[in-house]
This record gives sequence, structure tokens and C-alpha cells, in this order.
Amino acid sequence: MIPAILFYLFAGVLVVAALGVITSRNPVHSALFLVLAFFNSAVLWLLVEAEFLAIALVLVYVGAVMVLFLFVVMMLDVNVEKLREGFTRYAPIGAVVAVIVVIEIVNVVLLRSGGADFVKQAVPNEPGYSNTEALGAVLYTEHVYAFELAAVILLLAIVAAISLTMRRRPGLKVQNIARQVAVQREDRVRLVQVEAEKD
Amino acid sequence: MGIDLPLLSIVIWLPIAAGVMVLALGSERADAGKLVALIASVLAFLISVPIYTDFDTTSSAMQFVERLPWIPAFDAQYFLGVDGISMPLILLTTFMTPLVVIAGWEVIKTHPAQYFAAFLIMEGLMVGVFAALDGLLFYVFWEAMLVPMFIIIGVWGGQRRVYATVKFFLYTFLGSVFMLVALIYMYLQAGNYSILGFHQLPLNMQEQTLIFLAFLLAFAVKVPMWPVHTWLPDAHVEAPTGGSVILAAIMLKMGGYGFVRFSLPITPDASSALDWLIISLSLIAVVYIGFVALAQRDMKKLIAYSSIAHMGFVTLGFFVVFAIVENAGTPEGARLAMQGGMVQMISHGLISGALFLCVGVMYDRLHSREISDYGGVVNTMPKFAALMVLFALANAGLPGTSGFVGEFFVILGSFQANFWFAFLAATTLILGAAYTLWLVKRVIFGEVANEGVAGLTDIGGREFLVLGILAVAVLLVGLWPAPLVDAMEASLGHLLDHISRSKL
Amino acid sequence: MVVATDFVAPDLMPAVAEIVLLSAVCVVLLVDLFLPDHRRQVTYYLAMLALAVTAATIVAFGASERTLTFAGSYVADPAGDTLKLFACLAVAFAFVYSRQFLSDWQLFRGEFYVLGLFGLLGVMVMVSAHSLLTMYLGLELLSLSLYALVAFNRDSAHAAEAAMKYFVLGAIASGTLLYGISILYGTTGTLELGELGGAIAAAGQGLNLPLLLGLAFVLVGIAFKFGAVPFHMWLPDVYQGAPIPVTLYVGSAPKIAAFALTWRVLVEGLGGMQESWQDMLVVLAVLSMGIGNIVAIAQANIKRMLAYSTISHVGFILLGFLAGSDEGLSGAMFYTLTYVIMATGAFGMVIFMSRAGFEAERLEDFKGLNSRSPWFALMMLMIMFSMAGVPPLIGFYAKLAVLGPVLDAGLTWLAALAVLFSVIGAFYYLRVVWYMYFEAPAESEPLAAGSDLRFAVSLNGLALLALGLFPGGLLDLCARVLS
Amino acid sequence: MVPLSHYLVLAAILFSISLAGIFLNRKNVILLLMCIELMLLAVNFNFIAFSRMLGDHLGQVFVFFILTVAAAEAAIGLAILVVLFRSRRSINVEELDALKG
Amino acid sequence: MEGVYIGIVLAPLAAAVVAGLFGRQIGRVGAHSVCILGVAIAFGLSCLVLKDLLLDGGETFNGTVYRWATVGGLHMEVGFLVDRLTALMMTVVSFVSLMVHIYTIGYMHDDDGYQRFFSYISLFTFAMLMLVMSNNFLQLFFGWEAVGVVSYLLIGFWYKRPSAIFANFKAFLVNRVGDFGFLLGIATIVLATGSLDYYQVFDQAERMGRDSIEIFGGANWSVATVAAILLFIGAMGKSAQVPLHVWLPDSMEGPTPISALIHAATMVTAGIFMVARMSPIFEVSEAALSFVLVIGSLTAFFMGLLGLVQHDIKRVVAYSTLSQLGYMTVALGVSAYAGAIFHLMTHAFFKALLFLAAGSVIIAMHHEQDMRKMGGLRKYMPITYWTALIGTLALIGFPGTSGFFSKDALIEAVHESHIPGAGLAFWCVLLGVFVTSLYSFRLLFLTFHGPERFDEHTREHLHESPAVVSVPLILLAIPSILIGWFTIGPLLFGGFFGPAIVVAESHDVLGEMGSHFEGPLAFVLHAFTAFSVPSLYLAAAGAAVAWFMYLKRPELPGIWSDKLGLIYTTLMNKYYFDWVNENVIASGARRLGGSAWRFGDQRLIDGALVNGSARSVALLSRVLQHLQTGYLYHYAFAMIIGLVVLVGWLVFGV
Repeated sequence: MIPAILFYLFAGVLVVAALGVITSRNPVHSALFLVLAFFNSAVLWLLVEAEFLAIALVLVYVGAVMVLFLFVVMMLDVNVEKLREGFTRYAPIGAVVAVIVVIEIVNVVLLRSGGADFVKQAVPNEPGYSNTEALGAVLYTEHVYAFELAAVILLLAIVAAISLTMRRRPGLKVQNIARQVAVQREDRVRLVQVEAEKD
Repeated sequence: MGIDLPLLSIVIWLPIAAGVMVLALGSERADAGKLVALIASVLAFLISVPIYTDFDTTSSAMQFVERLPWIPAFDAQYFLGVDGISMPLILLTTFMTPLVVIAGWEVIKTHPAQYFAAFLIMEGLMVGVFAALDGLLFYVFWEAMLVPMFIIIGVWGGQRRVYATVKFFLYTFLGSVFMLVALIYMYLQAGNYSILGFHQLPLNMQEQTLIFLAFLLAFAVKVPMWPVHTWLPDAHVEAPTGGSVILAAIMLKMGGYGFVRFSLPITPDASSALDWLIISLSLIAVVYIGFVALAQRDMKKLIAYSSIAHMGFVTLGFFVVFAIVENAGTPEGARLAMQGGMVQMISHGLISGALFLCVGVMYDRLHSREISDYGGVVNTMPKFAALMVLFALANAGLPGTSGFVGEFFVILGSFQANFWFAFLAATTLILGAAYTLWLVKRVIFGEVANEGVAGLTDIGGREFLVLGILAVAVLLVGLWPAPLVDAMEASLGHLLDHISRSKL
Repeated sequence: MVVATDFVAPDLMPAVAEIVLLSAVCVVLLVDLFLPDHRRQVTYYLAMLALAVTAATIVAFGASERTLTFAGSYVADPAGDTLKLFACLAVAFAFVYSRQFLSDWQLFRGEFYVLGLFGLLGVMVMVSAHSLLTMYLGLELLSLSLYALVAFNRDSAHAAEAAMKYFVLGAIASGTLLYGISILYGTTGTLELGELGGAIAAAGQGLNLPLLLGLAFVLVGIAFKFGAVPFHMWLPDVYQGAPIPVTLYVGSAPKIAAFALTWRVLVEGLGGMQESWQDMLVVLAVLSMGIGNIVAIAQANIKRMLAYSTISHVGFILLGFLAGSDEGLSGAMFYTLTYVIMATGAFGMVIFMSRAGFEAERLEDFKGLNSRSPWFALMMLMIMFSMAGVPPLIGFYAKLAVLGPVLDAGLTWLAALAVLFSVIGAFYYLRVVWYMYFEAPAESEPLAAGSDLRFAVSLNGLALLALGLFPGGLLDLCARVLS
Repeated sequence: MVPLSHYLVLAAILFSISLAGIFLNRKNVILLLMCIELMLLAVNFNFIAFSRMLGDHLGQVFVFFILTVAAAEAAIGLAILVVLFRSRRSINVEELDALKG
Repeated sequence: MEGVYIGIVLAPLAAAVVAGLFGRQIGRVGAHSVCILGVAIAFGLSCLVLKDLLLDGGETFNGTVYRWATVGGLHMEVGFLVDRLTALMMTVVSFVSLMVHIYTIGYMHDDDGYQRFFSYISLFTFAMLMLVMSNNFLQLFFGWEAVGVVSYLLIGFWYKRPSAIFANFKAFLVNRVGDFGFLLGIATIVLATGSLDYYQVFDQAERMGRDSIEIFGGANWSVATVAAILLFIGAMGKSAQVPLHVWLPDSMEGPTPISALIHAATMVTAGIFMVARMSPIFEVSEAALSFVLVIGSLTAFFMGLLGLVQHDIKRVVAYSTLSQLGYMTVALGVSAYAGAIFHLMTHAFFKALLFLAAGSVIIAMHHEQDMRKMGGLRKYMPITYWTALIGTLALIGFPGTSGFFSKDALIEAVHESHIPGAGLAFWCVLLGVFVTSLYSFRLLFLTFHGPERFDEHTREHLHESPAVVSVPLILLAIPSILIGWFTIGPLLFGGFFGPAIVVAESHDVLGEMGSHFEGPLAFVLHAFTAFSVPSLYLAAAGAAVAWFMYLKRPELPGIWSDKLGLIYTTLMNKYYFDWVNENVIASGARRLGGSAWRFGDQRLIDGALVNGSARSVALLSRVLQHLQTGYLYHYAFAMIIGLVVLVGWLVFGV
């Protein structure tokens, strides 16, 4: 009973938060709503005993991705008010389409699921089950290929992000470490014989 | 001389190779290119002569057969061979090309190398169309030909050349893609692309009808038959002389050839059931187009329309055979109509080619194709006028010229099918004479019409040679068609036997 | 404690090509880092070397038969090797074509090659994917590389816009694909394609609605990757907005990936539901051929025109798939490979015509090419006619290869419609030829292309002809490796 | 306990909201990126729920990779956004219309 | 003999080729020498052939020269059938041709196209000989068309004259209308008999009379009738029968020797010859004979009337020719084939004579052809005058002249005949005699008698024509007078033609007449007493009226033409045939073609269908282009809709 109440509670908040994401006038608010949605999701995932992913979601998403989002939002500093015009005009169509999608999917998963049993409930795990350990066990064995690929993707993301955003501005003053290290005393210090002022 | 030489292959690939060579020489060395073109085209003609002389006219089987694997995935083969139907057309092709090369000798100033290369390549492809016995190979040649022609009309054509050439390309392309579908369909039934295999392929009526219609579209456009003919006047008018000549003399024949090689033997029952359609369209072509030709003010357009009307005889000849067989009970009498169609193709090739060359001769001098810009040409160009009048009379179907033979056969044949077929067909005697001789009257005869005409110089040796050769050919076929007719007799007889047996 | 006692180290050999390529990419990346700008050429040569080595590896260690490894998530088979080899070749051509353009445009940076190679890796992963998971990862690897590549010219607003659109739409598509995968997973309990196929076969044809739902979502992802209507919207904008070398890249190797995606997922994985997806593909194919061919006519920008042309070709490729036969599949593969060759050539010609500060992307820029350079006009002519499907160029056989199976499947009307659209489509290819041959040159600027570019374009054009005259080899190859 | 289907419905709702968000938002590209994150979240819900119900970890592994990829995707997306902003001084979706037709 | 036959046709052909292709090299003298030689050889050999057949009892020759083509069992060959009919025609043709050749030397003396002209007329001789010597329908058609073409070339010989090139165009077209029928006739015969060979066809003529063919739904016609009428339509064109006569008067635009040779003596009689040759077919169809008869009689009378109002000397002769051709046709219609051929022969001589005489006048008048500007030429040109008088007398049928025999026999034959239409024909030919006499003497009087209406300048140069002109006149005058005496007996009643002409029992009017034929003298005398057939008196009346109106009271014609305004206008306008042809048929065809082109081809097919579909695709392209708005949310929306529809369809089958 408790899990059910928790589920509906957090699910409700999650939906509201998701709606908040798409309806907020201010992108910062949207981002914060999204953070809220992630938190709620994490809780919901905990309810189905996916602890590792719940934590990962919070750490990776809230901790890193959303911060990145916020950073970009702040950095670009776009005119907030102007950006929200014209939303309501198309809202009905958007709502209709969204409702149709929901109906189509719900129709299948709830009403006409055919052979698949979508209404069954999960069997509780035996005590001592460690979600993290279970994932870890397969991640580096069965899914080592995928894991490597994920690594490559991250490497790619790094390369791509850098190549897209990093620019050497001609006038920018930067340190040349090598030259700094290799500098000789003679390069920097010139000893001059200052003649004493005769007075 | 070994019989083992792959003559057909040589005739196909020699011009193409020469064309590539001319292209490689480039327009900077166009003189050398021209020479190569001339030598290659003449050589191709000489090589093609044994195809006629060594041809066994008593046999309806394919001769000079070459068969090599080509695309194993489709079981398509490099399968060549000629029978009495295709052999004359191949000779026509190799005969016309040198003339076109000579005719373009001094006239073409821009990109001369490409011009000659295009014609050489086209020659090879055209021979390929007639020689191919593999459906896919046929289609490849058939379509590939559009490319050089597209370029020829577009680059060296007249004012509205782009419109004309795009129309030409798309029209014919539209026609032939449905043929491709039909070919593939039959391939799926037969397991390979052999045309001879297609002939024997059992097909039910619905299949036959659809295949027939697909072929009809392809061939009707090419012939062209009313009402899919409108590309032709435009293409002819805008094309350079050589292009018009090849177009009229050979490319149109492919439509007719397609009917005898594909439509009739592959779908005899559908052809028989739908012969009324073709016959009506052919007769409309003869009569309606005859009238339309009367209204033309552009010489090339007039000749183009006349071509459509004349090709109407070809299709008429091919498709009245069913009615004749039905009336007479034997396929013997139908041979006349069929022969008529075939001879008409050859003859039209010579005559329309010659007429386009004639217009080209005048166009090269005055740069106009308008009839009203001429008049009294005979005063300044007597030699030319004599030849042009000869060709005009041939076009009007004068006995003793090749133009008569086909019309005569077809009218005789179609009379055996129905009086009114012959009646309407025979109106060409009047209409053909009317539009052709009216043209002659307005262009050739009369007082010198203007200063342009007054300044004309008569044809030189090069032009005289080309037109003279054609004149001889026109007269030869007209006076003694037996060698031509005999060569086709066995094959057409075989064809008629074949199509008078139902596939159902 | 869960301990994987039954773990056996996977056999790495089947994936050796990917491993080699990844290592090579890392080498390129590192070397590039330490190269001064004036020696950037080294990166290029290294990248080419990487491609060569990869290709050599594929050839040397090619699978003679279907081999699974990495717990069934990776498959090596001859067809895959063929596709990979072609992908390598396409990327190599893209690199050759791009070199001069990039340096002319101050875009000659090592990242281009790194991203390009990453993309190739993505293609290879997809080709060899035997699980929805690896397929997804390969897809993302490829897509992310492409997004970055499209935005590669950072100074171009068009490129950025294109990249943004591509990114957003691509993300939606992969989201949808993932949603579909999740449902398939939930219904069958597996991600491995072989098992998936088995499960579907067990579930039986027809009314398994959750499976159908998953299929629909997956189909969207596939259609997007291919650029089939109505999931094609990104394609014209990306083709136009991206720098030409990138357009060339986007237009070539990723099509092989799209083929692989469809083949592995739809045919191998969801083959049991063929009846269901066949109709869908019919619609997508018809729309693609129609919209692609028709809208291309109105284009004045050649990159955009080629984009729509791509859409129409995609329609044809889908024809092969929807026929549902072995011939159809090999036809689709043949078509894809052919298309890659043609597209490479076409965009190569656009690069060829361009020079520093000038992208020859308007159709008008091709005016009078025949007078400026007959040889390259001829090459472009062959490319265009090949795309239009005029024999004896290879494009014709591609159409033939897919039309046959369509007819065999009894869809005569579809074949007729397809050829009709190809006639409509022929118009815009003709227009290019017409501009090149029938119009006077708009400018007299000499063509600045270097010899490597000239050689590559010629090779590409002649390949269309040579393959067209003797298409048997490639056709056989496709049929053989897929069987 | 809550039946599996409820998770699925929740995911469906999230998915539609994200779709609607992409369609409705006409001003700010960043929001599109957020919607995409939301969409992936919906997918993750599906996977986790299925994984739980099926009692295997495949789904969760998938989610793990989705999270990874999503992070990479976000990085690249934002990088493109930055490039876009630099070149156009705007991230207004309605102004992204130079390429059309 | 085969070599001889080939020699006969090849000699003129070779001459034509030499003169035509190498005219410049061989010069004028060379050209006319070679051509005259060629035709002379033909004439000489023709005489030889005739002699062989007549006197030496030579066999009829029927042989093939070469095989033209064989298709499906139908043999098409070039070959000769030389029987007495042919031999007679050959002799006449080559003789007249020879005369014309000689005459041309003088007539065309100053013309630039001298060699060309000789080439043409030799070519014509060749074609005509091929026509008459043919043993099959194919070759007949060959010759038929070939003479037409040469006629075309010759009428347009002076190609600078607009009227000449109009006339030759018209002539060819009108002939083509006839050929249209002719070709269909041949087709009918091939259908019915499966052969083109005369003998094989004639052998089956009986059967053709019985077989029927359905042309209009339901109506079955005898094949023989269809074939005969169609063939006769060809003859109508070539022999200028109403309504296909319109070309002949215009053809006078050609040089006069041509008018004599082609448009009087030979080519125009080809139709007559052909029908005679086809007598076995015509004989089995009474309907066809009636048709022939009616057409012929209409031509004979009404075309004669037109001769009354013409001022151009050559045109008068031309209308006279038309009328005389009508007579021959009438003879054919009553199955008096021999009579037709007889008249053909005599007509050839005297009409050629008249034409050449007219030509002689024209030369003297410096190519003035209007009779109103002549008069009193008798004293300047005595030879021309006398020969013209002989020709005129022969034409009107003065007793004892060749024309008398042929024409009287012919009228007699019509009188005897009973086939439908014979009554009408009889009155037509009878009245025609009066008309013939009237216009003939009108011509003679206006030209040679009465006051001189030409100017001084002309008078100074008036003189008799040179020998090359006058000698042929004299040579032609001789047979014009005499030949009837010798030939009427054998030709008409002596079975001269043997099996070449077949006449059914019931139609055998000549046989009937032959039963009381007692020699030419009796025939002449009989004419004076035969009041039921008062042709002689009618001719005399015509001559008298002509004298009265044109010599005695020259003001009368003007008065009469004013009083009979309507009739006169109708006659002046030649019954409006030309008007109808030009304004209704020709311009109608042009207008039809023009509108077919503009509306059918340009607007409907090209405009609406071809370019229309191209335009709609282009329009569609521009419309669909706007779907690609450039807005990301629209793209996304399209994808979403696509997804929704896909899911909806796949999952719910919507």
C-alpha cells in the first residue's frame, strides 16, 4: 500500500514537473523543473529496486548534465520574456497530439496488451540482493562491448564538444608553459651597469 | 574472312570505341577526330555488309549469334543475333551514320569532337538495340541511346533546344520505363531475359494485356504514334541536322522494331484483342497528322509531321495482320502488310533522313527553317533542287522510289482486313502529296523570293555526295525491293506463324 | 553475492577491424594534437592510413561465415564485412575529396578526420550489431559524430542551424527508437536480435499489439535514419547547411549504416512481422519517392536538390526491403552501395567546382561546365544519368535490382508508380546536364581543383560506367554475402 | 505494489509531454534539449519497469547506457547550441529558418 | 523479241538520263540528238513490233523482265505484255513523241532549260511505254504515276511562273485523288484474285463478278463493280473526267509541246487505255460501265461548252481535249473499247496537230496566247493555217477525216447501246458534236481569219515557223486525215485486238455495227443519210454558227454573253469547280490542318496533357516545397504525426 501511495505521489509530482518544464516562461525555471523531475524519477526507480540507476540519475543528471544546462542558460543570457511568446496559440494542438499518443500507448499497455502480461507485479528480490553488484557483474562481462562503445561515445563527445566550442582567439593572452619552463635567466634579466649619478 | 568474327559485336563496339577516341582527342584536335569518325563509321558500314551478304535468307532463325554470360544475377546474357527483321535495320543504321558524319563535317563549329563522338556512340548503341536478343541488353542499349541524343539536340540545337530535348528525353523515358517493368515481369516468369524465351512464354490474357500496354507505351512514344507524338516535331525542329536525320531515320524505327520483336510475338492474344486500338491510332496518325502537316510553316516541323504519318503506316501494317488472318484464314496474306511495315521503316529512314539533310543544307546557308523565308531555291541551287524534289516525291510515295513500296504493301494488305482501313490509309496518297509538294512549291519553285535566296550557293561536292548516295538508295529500293523483301520474308513468315497461334 | 562464474572472455577476433580502427583513431587524435598547423597534412595521411589498415584488416580477417561474439551482441558475417569495406572506401573518398576544400576554407583541422573516423566506427558497429543495445550505441556513435561534423564550420550560421535541427530531430528519433526498443524488450525479454526473432516467431504473426507498437516506434527511428518521408525533414536542411565535405560524408557512409540498421533490426530481428511492416514501408517508400522527386524539381541549390534526390533513392531502397525476399534484400544492398558511389561522386563534383570562398552549390554554378572542362562535365553527366537510372550506368541496375523483387512480391502497381516517379525525377538530373552542356559558362574562373580531386572524381565517374557495363560482380557479391 | 502497466502509462505520459514540448516550444532551443532529456527519461522508465517485471538486468543495463549516451548527447547538443548562439546571437527556434524549401 | 521490248523502253530512258545528268556537258545539240535518237529507236522498234504482230502473225508476248518482290505468295514483277493493243499504243505514243521531240527543237529554241526539257520528254516517253507495255497492275501503277510525275515536272517547267507551279501542284494533287481510287482498285483486285498479273486476274474476272464485298454496313457489292469503279476513278484523274478534270486546263501552263504530247495525245489517254485493257473486269459489271458512261458523257458535253468562252488559244484546245476524252470514255462505257482506242489514236494525231499548230501560232505571236489579239494569221502562216484546218476538220468529224470515222462510229455505238445511261450519253455526245464544231471553228476564225487585232510590232516579226515546227505539223496532218480510212475496218470490226479486249455478248455494240459495216466509203456515205444520228449535220450547223458569229457578225458574241449572263458567268467560271476546289476543299483542308494543329496538337495534347502535366508537377513541387518550412517545430510535428499515424495504423488498423 505504501509503495503504491508513494508511487502515485511521486508520479503526480513528476508529471507536474514535466509539464512545468515545457510551460515555464523562464528557461532557468524549466531546468529546475527538470531537476525536480529527475529527483522524482530517482525515487520512483528506487521503488522498483533500481538503486544504482537512481543514484546514477541523480549524480550524473542532476549533478552534471543539468548543471551544464543551467550553465549554458546563464551563459547565453537570452531575453527571457520574448522567448515565451506564441506558446498558448499552439497549445491545443500540442495537447491533442500528446493525448493521442498517450491514448495509443495506454490502449496497448493497459487494455489490449495481447499476449504480453503488463499488469503483473514484480516479484520482490530476495534479501541480500545488490542492484549495483548485479549490474556490475554483467556490465563488464556480457556487455563489455557495449561498455567500450559507451566509452568511445564519451571520448567522441569530448572531442566534439571541444572542437566545436574551443577557439583560439588571436588577441588572447595565454601562457606558454614550455617557454616558461625553458626560459633562461639571460632571457629575462639583463644586468646593466648603472652608472652612478655623479653629482 | 572468317565467319567466326563476331561481326555484330564489332559493328556495335567499333563505333563506340572510335567515339571514345574522338572524345579523347578533344575539340582541339577535332580534325583528327573527324577523320577517325569518318573512318570508323565507314568501316562499320563495310563490316556490316557481310551481315547482309552472308545472311541466309531462307532461314528465320537468328544468325550471327553471339552469346556470352553477362549478369549472372539476373541470368542476363550478352546475346546478339540477327534475323531478317533486324538485319536491314542494322544496315540502315550503319549506312546512315557515315552520311551524317559527312554531312556534319564543316557545319559543326562548337565542340566538334563531342558531336562526332555522340553520333558514333549512338551508332553502336542503335545497332545494339537491333542486335540484342537479351531483353535486358536490349533495354540497356535502348535507354543508353537517349543520352547522346539528349546532348546532341541540346548542345547543337536551335532556339528552343532545351525544351525540345528535355521533352524528348522525358517522353521517351516515360515510355520505356514501363517496358522495363514488363521486361522484369517476364523475367520473373521465365527466369532469364532471353527475348526468344519470352516469345514462348505462356501468359494469360490479363498478363498479356498489361505487358502489351506497357510495351505499347514505350514503342508508341518512340514511333511515335498519335497522341504521344508531340515530342517529335519539337525534337526534330530543334535538333541539328544530323540529329534529326538519326532521329527520323533510325530512332523512330526502334518503336516499330519493338512491336515486331516484342509486342506481337510475346503478347499475340493481347495484340489481337487490342489491334483495333493500334489500327485506329495509326489511321489517325495518317489522316489527322496529314492535315496537321499541311498547316506547318516550318520545314522541319512539316517533315516531322510527315514522319509521324508515315510511321502510322508501319504500325498499321503490323497490326492489321490479325484481321487479315481472320479474314483469310491463313497467315500468308498478312505477310504483305507486315512486309509493308518493315519496308516502310527502311524507306522512311532513307527518305526522311534525306529530307532533313536537305533542310539542313538550306539551314546552313540561310539559318532559317521557315518556309516563308524561301522560294525559288531552284534558281540558285539547281542541283540541290533536283535532289530535293526527288526526295519530296519519294516522300509522297512515288512508285519507283522506296516510299512507294511500303505504302503499297500496307494498303494492299490492309484492304484484305477492311476496306476502310485501306481507304483511310490511302488518303496519304493525297495528303502526303499535298503537304510535301506544297512545301516544294513554296520553297523550291517560283521566282527568287528574297536576297537571301538570291545569295545561295549550290551544294558542294560533300553535300552532293551525301544526298546523291541517298538518292541512289531511295531509287534502288524503289525499283528493286526484292533483295530487301526477300531477306525479311522468312523471318516475317515465321513471326506470322507464331502470332497466329494463341498462347492461351 | 552475484558472481559471474560462467564468464568466458569473448573472442575478440571477429571485431578486430573495429579494434584496429579505434586504435587508429586514438593515434590520429594524439598525433594531431602535437602537430603544428602547417603539418596538418600528416593527420590526413594518417587518417587515410587508418582507413587502409582497417580495410586491410577487414579483408584479412573477414568472416567466412556468420560468427557471434560478445555474448551475442556482435555478429561478423560476409555481408557485414562487405558493407564495412564499402564504408571505409566511401569515407576514404570523402577524405580525398575534402582535403583541398578544407584547407581552402581554413577548416583543415584534425578533428574532421577524427570525427569522420568515429563516424565510420559507428557505421561498423551498426553493421555488426546483433543486439538492439549495440545497435543503439553504434547509432549514437555515428549520429553524434555527424552532429558535430555538420556544425564543423563554426563560422557558418547555416551549418549551426543545420546541426541544431539535425541534433534535435535526431534525438527525437533516437528517443522514439529507444521507446520502441523498450517495448520490444518488455514484450520479448531480450535485446539480442536472434533471440528477438525467435521470440517473435514464437509469439506468432499478427495480433500481438505490444510488438506492433514497438515495431511502429522502431520504424520511425529507422525511417529517420534513412530520411524517408515524413521523417526526412532534417535531410535537405542538413545537406544544404553543412560544409560540402560534410554533406558528402553524411550522404555516403551513413546510408550503409541505415541499410544495416534496417537489415539487422527489421529483417533479421523483426522478420517475423514482415506482413506488418511491409505495408508501412510501402507507404514510406511511395511518399519518399514522390516527395523526394517532386520537390527536388523546385530546388535551385544543388546540395538541396541532391538531398531530395537522396530521399527519393531511399524510397527505392525501401522497395527492396519491403519485397521481403532475399533478392529484395540484396537488391536493397546493391542499391545502397550504388547510391553511395553515386552520391560520393555527385558531392565530389560540387567540391570540385568550389574553391576558396566559393561553394558551387547553386545549380547555376554548373552552367557551361562542358566548355570549361569537357571531361568533368562528362563525369557529372554520368553521375547524373546514373542517378536518374539510365543505363548503362550503375544506377539503372540498382533500380532493376529492387524492382524485380517488388514485382515478384506481386506489387505491380508499386513498381509502376516507382518508375513513374523516376521519370519525374529524371527531370532535375537532366537540368544539371542541361546547365553544364547547353548553357554558356557564367564565369571563366579556372577550375582550381587539385590533381587528387581530379583523379578521384574521374575514378568515381568511370566506376559508374564500368560497374554499369559489368554489374554482375557487384550484384553477385550482394547476393552471395547475404545468403 | 504498483502494476507494471502503471509505470508504462507514466512513461507514456512523460513521452507525450516531451513530444508536446518539442512541438510547442517555438522560442528557445535549450528547452528542446530539455524535452529530449525528458523523453529519454520516459524511455528509461519503460526499461526499468520492464527489467523489474521480467526479473533480469538487461533493461537496467540499457538504462545505464542511455544515461551515458544522454550525457554525451547533452554535451554535444549544448556545444552546437553555443556555436549557434555565437554565429547568430540568438537561440530562438523561430529564427532558425534560413534553411527551408 | 524480248530484247526489242527492253530496247524500246530503255532507249528513251537512257536518252533521258544522259540529257538530264550530263546536259551541260553534251550541250543543246547533243541533248536533242540523243533524245530524238532514243525516241526514234523506240518508234522504229515499235513499228517493228506492230508489223510483227500484224503482218508476221507474231505471238502475243507475256513475260517477266525482273522480279520486283515476292511477298506471301504475291508476285510483284516488272514485265511486258505485248499484244496488238499494246503495239498500237506503243506506235502511237512513240510516233507522237517523236514528232514532239522534233518540234521542240524549234519551240524551245530560246529556253534555258533546253536539255532539261528534252530529258523530261524522253523520260515521259519511257514512262508511257512502260505503262502501256505492262503485264501487271503494279507496273501499270508505276507507269501511271511516272507519267504523272513527268507531267508535274513539265507543267512546272517554267518554275518561275507562279501560275505554272500552281498548275503543276494542282495537277499532281488531282491526279493523286484519282490514284487514290486506282490504288484501292488494285488492292481490291489483289484481295479478290491474289494476283497482280493481268492474265491471272482476267481469268478470275467471272468470279469477281459473283463475289461480293461489304463496304458500307449491310450493302454487298460485287467485287468486280468495286474494283472497276475504283480503277476508273484512277482513269478519271488521269484522263481528266469530271469532276477530276480541273487540272487539265491549267496544265496548259506548260510549254506547248507538252500540251500536245502529254495533255492531248498520250498521258491523258492512259485512263482510256487502262479501261480498255481492263475490259474483262469492266465487262462483268454493268454498274461500273454505266458509271463510266455517265461520267464520260457529262465530260464530253459540258467540257465542250467551256471551250466556247475561252480566249486563250491553248485553253480552247484543252477543253476540246477534255471533251474528246469524254467521248472516249463514253465509248468505253458502252463497251466499245475498240472504238475508244480508235478515237484515242485518231485524237492523238489531230489533237497533237492542233496543239502544235497552236504552238506555232504562239511562237509567231511571241508567246501571246489570247485569241482576241490575233486574227488574220492565215496569210502570214500558211502551213500552220492549213494544218490547223486539217486538225479542226478531223476534230469536228468532217467526213473522211480520221476524226470522222472514230467519232461517228462512237456515236453510233452509243446509239446502239442499251445499258443504263446510254440515253443520256447519246444526247450528250450528239449535242457535243455541235459544240465541238462551234468552238473549233471559233478558234480557227478568231485566229486565222478576220481582222488583225495585233500591233504593228508583232506584225513585223510575223512569219511562218521554221521547218522543225512545220515538218511535224505536216507529218501529223497526214495521219489526221488519212488514218481513219485504213484503220476503221480492222480496228473496230476486224477483231484487230483479238483477246486483248473482251466484250460480253450482251454489250457487243461494235459487233452489232460490224454486221452491217461495208467499208469506210459506205460508212462515210451512211453518215449523210443517218438521220437518227445526225451528227454530221450538227457539225455543219456548228461550223455555220461559228462563221456567222465570229466572222459575219463579230459583235454578236458580246451581246449574247450579256443576255445569257448567268450561263456565261457559269461557263467563264468553269462551273465553279475551281472555286470549290480552292475555297472549300483546299483551304478547308488547310484550315482543318491548322486548327487540328493549334487545338489538337498544341493546346490539347501538348498544352494540356504534356506541358500541363509538367506544369502541374512543377506546381506541386512548389507547393510541397512549402511543407519544408524551415521551422524545427514543424519538422518535429511532421515526425510526431508520422509516428501517430504509423502507430495508429499498425496497432489499430485505422
